[in-house]
Amino acid sequence: MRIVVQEAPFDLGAEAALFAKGCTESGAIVTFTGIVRDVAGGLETMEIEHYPGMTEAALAGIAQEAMTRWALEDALVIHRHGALAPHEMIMMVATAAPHRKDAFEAAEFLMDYLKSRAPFWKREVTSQRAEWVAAKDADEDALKRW
Amino acid sequence: MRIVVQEAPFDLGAEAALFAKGCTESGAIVTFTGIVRDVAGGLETMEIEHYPGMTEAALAGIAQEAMTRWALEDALVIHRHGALAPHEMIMMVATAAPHRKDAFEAAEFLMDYLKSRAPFWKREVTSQRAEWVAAKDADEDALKRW
Amino acid sequence: MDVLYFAWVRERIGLPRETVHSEAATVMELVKELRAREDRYAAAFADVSALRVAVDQQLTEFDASLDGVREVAFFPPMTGG
Amino acid sequence: MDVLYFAWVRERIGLPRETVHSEAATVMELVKELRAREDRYAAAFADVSALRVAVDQQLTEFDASLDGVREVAFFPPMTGG
Repeated sequence: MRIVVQEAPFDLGAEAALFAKGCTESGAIVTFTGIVRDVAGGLETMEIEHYPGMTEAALAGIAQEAMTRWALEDALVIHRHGALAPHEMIMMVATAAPHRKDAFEAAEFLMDYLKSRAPFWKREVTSQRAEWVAAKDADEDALKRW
Repeated sequence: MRIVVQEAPFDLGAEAALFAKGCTESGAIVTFTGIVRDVAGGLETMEIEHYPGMTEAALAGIAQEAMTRWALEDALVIHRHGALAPHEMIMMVATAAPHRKDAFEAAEFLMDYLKSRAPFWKREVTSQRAEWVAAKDADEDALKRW
Repeated sequence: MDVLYFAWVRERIGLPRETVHSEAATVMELVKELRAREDRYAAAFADVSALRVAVDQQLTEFDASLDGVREVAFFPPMTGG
Repeated sequence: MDVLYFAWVRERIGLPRETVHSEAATVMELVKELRAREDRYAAAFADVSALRVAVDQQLTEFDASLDGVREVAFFPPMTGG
């Protein structure tokens, strides 16, 4: 289980390959990658604030919970903070399991929890204004299925 | 949309990175990778037979259906055939969408259909015997949710 | 028309592909003709519920018409992924 | 104890962290003490249903005890991923 919180970009290809290489018992590997979208147009940077110390602990707790609930061989969480440009990768998770159902469900669980239970806050900065991204009811609701 | 059917190994890292690079409108990228497992012990090779011509058409049809049902920016399917050793990667799918729910669901849909509707047949070869892998009822049942 | 066999159907019949001259109107009629040929065909086609069929590279049912068809393939349930 | 603020809570109060001497027994009592300090605190803590709280880096509720606690953090609902 590897948890990485960093400002620097990460390399999806290298991380996915490294994760897969470490998994010798699995038949299924799922990765999810989150990318900065310029939804409204004019986005200059997506600033991501976090709570150093708690962030790592919260991510490790969520990943440990996933390892316990599903038959996973391994799990990976990488999440960036700081100022990101549109199209930059924000974060990724990866799960490895004997069967595809476990790998998919655990990856979705990680994403749902990470969205609403890990201490990150996004702020969208355009040339006109800077605005904190509001939490979505749908994201909170997504937790109910687990 | 890219469909690849090949005997040669593929590079998960390179494919994931290339796929992500081509997606400029997406906030979510999901990949699934299937790996040869030695479940019973003693597996020497996993032979994968396919139906040249129909295979490519079936995979393209399944990927097109995913593009139609979900708001995907792109989809990728790579599937190998021939003789594979344990721990080799058999196949991968990737999906890119504005939102994570679409990317996850479409990737699971691709996998469920690809398991039971693309003309591939697996044979497990040990030093003792060679046996065709039986289709699982669970895989056929998995199609019902879509 | 060309008739193709895959996986254990191919092994049981002993060849991957053959040209068949048939007046069969449906897949099931073709199956009955093939069964009548030799024991190995009878064995391969003994239980069609264990088989799948593609007509001109499209999955279909055993009651499908063979009108104008160039290629029929028989095989067990698929196990990709 | 250390009190931390993140995102718009930090902006509204105007600082990321401060040391607070308080006898408050629960998070909610601490919130009431902070609200009474200045308008910017009153504004930040006007509606606690819009806030989340972590005590010693664990998410918790506003009725949580502050007994032996070293660090309390206030922030809006999280928006990671």
